[in-house]
Amino acid sequence: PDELARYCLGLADDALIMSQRLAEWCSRAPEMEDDVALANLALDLLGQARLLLARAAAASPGIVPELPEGSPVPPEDALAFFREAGQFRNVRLAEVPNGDFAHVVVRLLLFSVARFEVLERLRLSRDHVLAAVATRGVKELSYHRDWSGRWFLTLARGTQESHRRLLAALDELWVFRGELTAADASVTDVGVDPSTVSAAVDAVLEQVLATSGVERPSKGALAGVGGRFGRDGVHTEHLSLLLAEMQVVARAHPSGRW
Amino acid sequence: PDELARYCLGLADDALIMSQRLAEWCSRAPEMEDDVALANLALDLLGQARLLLARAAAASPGIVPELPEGSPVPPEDALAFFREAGQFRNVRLAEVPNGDFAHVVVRLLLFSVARFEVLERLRLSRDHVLAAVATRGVKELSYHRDWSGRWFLTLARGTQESHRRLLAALDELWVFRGELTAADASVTDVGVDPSTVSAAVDAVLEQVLATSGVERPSKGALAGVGGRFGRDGVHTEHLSLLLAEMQVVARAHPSGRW
Amino acid sequence: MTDSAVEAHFDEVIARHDRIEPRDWMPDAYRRTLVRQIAQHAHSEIIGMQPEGNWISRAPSLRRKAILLAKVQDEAGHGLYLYSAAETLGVSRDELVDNLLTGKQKYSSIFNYPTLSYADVGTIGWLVDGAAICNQVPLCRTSYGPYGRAMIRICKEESFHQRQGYELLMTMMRGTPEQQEMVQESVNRFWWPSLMMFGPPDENSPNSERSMAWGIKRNSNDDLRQKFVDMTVPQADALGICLPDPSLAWNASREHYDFGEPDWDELAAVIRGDGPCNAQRIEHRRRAHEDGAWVREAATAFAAGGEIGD
Amino acid sequence: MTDSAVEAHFDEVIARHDRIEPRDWMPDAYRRTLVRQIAQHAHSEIIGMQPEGNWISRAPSLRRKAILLAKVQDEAGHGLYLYSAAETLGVSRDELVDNLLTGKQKYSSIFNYPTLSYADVGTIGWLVDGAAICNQVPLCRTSYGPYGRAMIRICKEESFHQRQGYELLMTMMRGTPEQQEMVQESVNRFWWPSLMMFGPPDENSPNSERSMAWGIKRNSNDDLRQKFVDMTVPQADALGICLPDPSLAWNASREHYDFGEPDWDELAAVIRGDGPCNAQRIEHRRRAHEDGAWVREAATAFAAGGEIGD
Repeated sequence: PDELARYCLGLADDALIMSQRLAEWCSRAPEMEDDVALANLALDLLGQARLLLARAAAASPGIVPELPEGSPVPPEDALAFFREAGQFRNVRLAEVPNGDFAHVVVRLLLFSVARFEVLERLRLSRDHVLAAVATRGVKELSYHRDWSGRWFLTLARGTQESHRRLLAALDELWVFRGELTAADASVTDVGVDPSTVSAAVDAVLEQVLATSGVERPSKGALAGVGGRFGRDGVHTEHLSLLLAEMQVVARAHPSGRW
Repeated sequence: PDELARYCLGLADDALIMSQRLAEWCSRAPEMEDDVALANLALDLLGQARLLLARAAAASPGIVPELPEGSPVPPEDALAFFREAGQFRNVRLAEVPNGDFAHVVVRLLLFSVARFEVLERLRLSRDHVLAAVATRGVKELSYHRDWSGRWFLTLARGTQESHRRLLAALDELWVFRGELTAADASVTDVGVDPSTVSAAVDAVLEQVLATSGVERPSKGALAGVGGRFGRDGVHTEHLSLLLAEMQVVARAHPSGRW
Repeated sequence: MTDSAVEAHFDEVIARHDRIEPRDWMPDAYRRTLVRQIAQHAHSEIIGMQPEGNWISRAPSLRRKAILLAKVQDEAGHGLYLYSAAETLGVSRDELVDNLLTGKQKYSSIFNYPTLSYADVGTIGWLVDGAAICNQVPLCRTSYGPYGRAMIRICKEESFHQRQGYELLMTMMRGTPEQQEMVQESVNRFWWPSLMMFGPPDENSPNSERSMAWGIKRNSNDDLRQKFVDMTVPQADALGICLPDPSLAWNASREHYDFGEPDWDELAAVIRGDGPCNAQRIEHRRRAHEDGAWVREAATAFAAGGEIGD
Repeated sequence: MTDSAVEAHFDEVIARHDRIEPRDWMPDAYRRTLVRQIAQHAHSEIIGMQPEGNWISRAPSLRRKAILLAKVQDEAGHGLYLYSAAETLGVSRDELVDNLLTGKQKYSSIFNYPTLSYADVGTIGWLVDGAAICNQVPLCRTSYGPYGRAMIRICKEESFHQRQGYELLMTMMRGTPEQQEMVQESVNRFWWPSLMMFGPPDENSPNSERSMAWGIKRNSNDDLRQKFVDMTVPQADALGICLPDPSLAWNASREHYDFGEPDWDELAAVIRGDGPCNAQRIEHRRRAHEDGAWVREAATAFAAGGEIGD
């Protein structure tokens, strides 16, 4: 159950932190239509995070941070708002600060292509909750993939400026993508080892790049620290700042009702 | 004593929040020499804030936020890290986010000209601690005033770009300056009512503007909320975000030793 | 139809409280008044995303984060409907955005007040959306068709938002003493600005009369303000909070609540541009618009079939 | 003096471990090696401001905030002395900055690791400054005068920083269990990268031999690494933390501690540019430099007496 909980946390934290970054776009998009779309993406991932955090807590109640006696804070919130940065299991791609619109497009493309492949296979999980989350999530991720893929193509073939910005974002974010499909064989009885979707992910990305006429970046993967990465709780310097903001109200009121 | 404490908090919070914004410049200045200078300014104000917070706590121990029993956190830190935004008494000028280098120059000019005049008169306070803080502070503020005044002149007469940026910063920040010299007659027996230095402040600013060939902005003062301003605990939306970051580690460890 | 015939048709539609549609003839002043009002309303939705949006990143529970994000998203949606309604009157979205950024058209002054705690999210839902609904429900019957139909949809969603806001405050009032204080402090800040949302007193509202004659506006400012107060006082009692007006009292002879006078000078300052957040709100919008320029250009170029080499 | 005479003078100064001064003749390769080393050292001070600077805004006490801010300020100061020392060899600051931003010159790879908790501020003081001091104390006797004198001043301040870092960790270890864990976790992350600060093993260090012959470098990488380990182990014991190396043990026959092998592959990746923070560090510096361009131009124009009208 501890392994299952850890696995769920990985999937949950990816969604939660991506959702937080996407929601930062609110009221800042190029057009109102994009504002609505970005909020939709954030809401989808937030919904996935909530279900997965609840599943993690149910699988292993011991992972839920302790709160003052009688606190009405539910497990999903205890996990979201009362863990330290080093206890978050998300990939580093999800946490790096927002850049321009090309940045959000590229990040979402890399993220959603990989998550789609994982969730698609997770629909067959023996764990009914995970299977249900995956079944619903696959539809959402399919939209995220399409949305980011369409914009990737648009920016690639739009203007010279959009092409330049797209390449810059791709260059910056490409190095983070390894973590999305790094091996995690711990729960292969109910989970999906991301390394098994690596080839499928690559094929989709290859196709998007080819259609858009963008060359595949040659940069290697970002090193970890002593071989530890985001999933191991070793993050970039940005996550603790994101959490300082995200958690501030909840932490000021550990017995609060909201 | 409550009034004295509130008066000290106003002076302390101005220094503390300005110092926090100045310190954000660290490693971001145009030249290493400016980096060193900005850190000096931040350190001076931080030093003033510490003495003034301690004086406030001594004058009225009841204002110090309660911490868990046995917490080793000293009063200056309890006041800095465990108050909510609405309990901070700084002027709004101190808390608005950093902009470009012209922004830091203009903010510091408006701030230091007013604080210099207050501290100069405060040297004669019947309160020996306040008098001592003011005596030391006047020398520091005299340097801050010179530094920002010199840069104001440099940017005003440097290039068209620097001139344009200076005017934009002046235009943005001018509306905040009223709060610096708003009446506060509560502790005239030991403190200095800022409204009494209004004319002196104006004269100095007038001279800086004239020397630099910059016209005095015509914008009115920024309204409060129901007549309440920074000193009354009604701030901009930026202060609570600044505090979320500033206070995060201290609050995570209310019994911590540092 | 002849000129006088179309004019008679217009007058007749107005008289029987029916809808004018985009293709119908309408007096120029009617069109201008409508554009101004719809645009101001649309701008208010778009600028109104900011004060609440300020707390999305810090929502204290994931459920509240989802509710708040969805609400702010709805505001973007309302902005969209309303810009579309305005476009039926012959103005483009670009013009409207430009009018907002250059200050030629206004938005509701309430959004020039800062949000300073999470309770403000609830208070905005309860009081600000509440006041907006009082203003807007009559607009569902407004004489211009596209505007009226947009308002029907918007009012439905606003009511939902108002209930959510009230529910947040109610939940917080059942929480810790600090949460209760937070609610009271928030209501103290937003009460008077909410009353000012109904506009100046009737005797100082020059445009009201004509708008009412045209069926664009259906109730007077003071009537709506009174209605809002009457509706809100019992809700405040149910919450267990105190509205910050010592003059507030039931007047049995009028069968209405008496209440004090808002600080019209502060409102004038805020309308003049010196409110706590006017500059910040417009700067935020301008930056979003400028930062998005290259994306809009790219989308246009791509749609036009443009293709660039490496 | 004739060519051979100046060369003999140089050799003689080196031989008696005395200082070469800017006006003295020196071999081109000596000059180039020095420029490279001093520049790398200067860049390290400037880039080194970032990982610690990351925590200034969040320092958990005002006393620690002052200490940390002053320390990072000192690093800017060290950068200044060292750029000045390099300038005596005929390179300009602009060139040096450009070499940093374009990656032509390196900085210490340790700064490509992230700082993830406030304990890292202490650990960097203790281990990273500690390792730097081991590297730098011998450089106070380096053969090039301006470099040696800069190092004397820098080493004095670095020792002070190191004691402050150790004192922070010691204070935290006397604090709550969470603080103790934070220290241990931090040391776990920084131990191996600190050992890598001494460079590759001697057998793989191609430039070392010549630098030692010229008196630019005074000790071998492995000697310094051993010295650092021997110095640090008792300090770790005094702190009550565990160094994350199961091979670490006193070797009575060598009268030194034995220790394990760092992960040289990870170091190679970090040096290659794929470290966790390489791109971030350079991007931060590039942005500061670009954002400051208009200020430097204004200062230059103003100093030149330029004056513009409105």
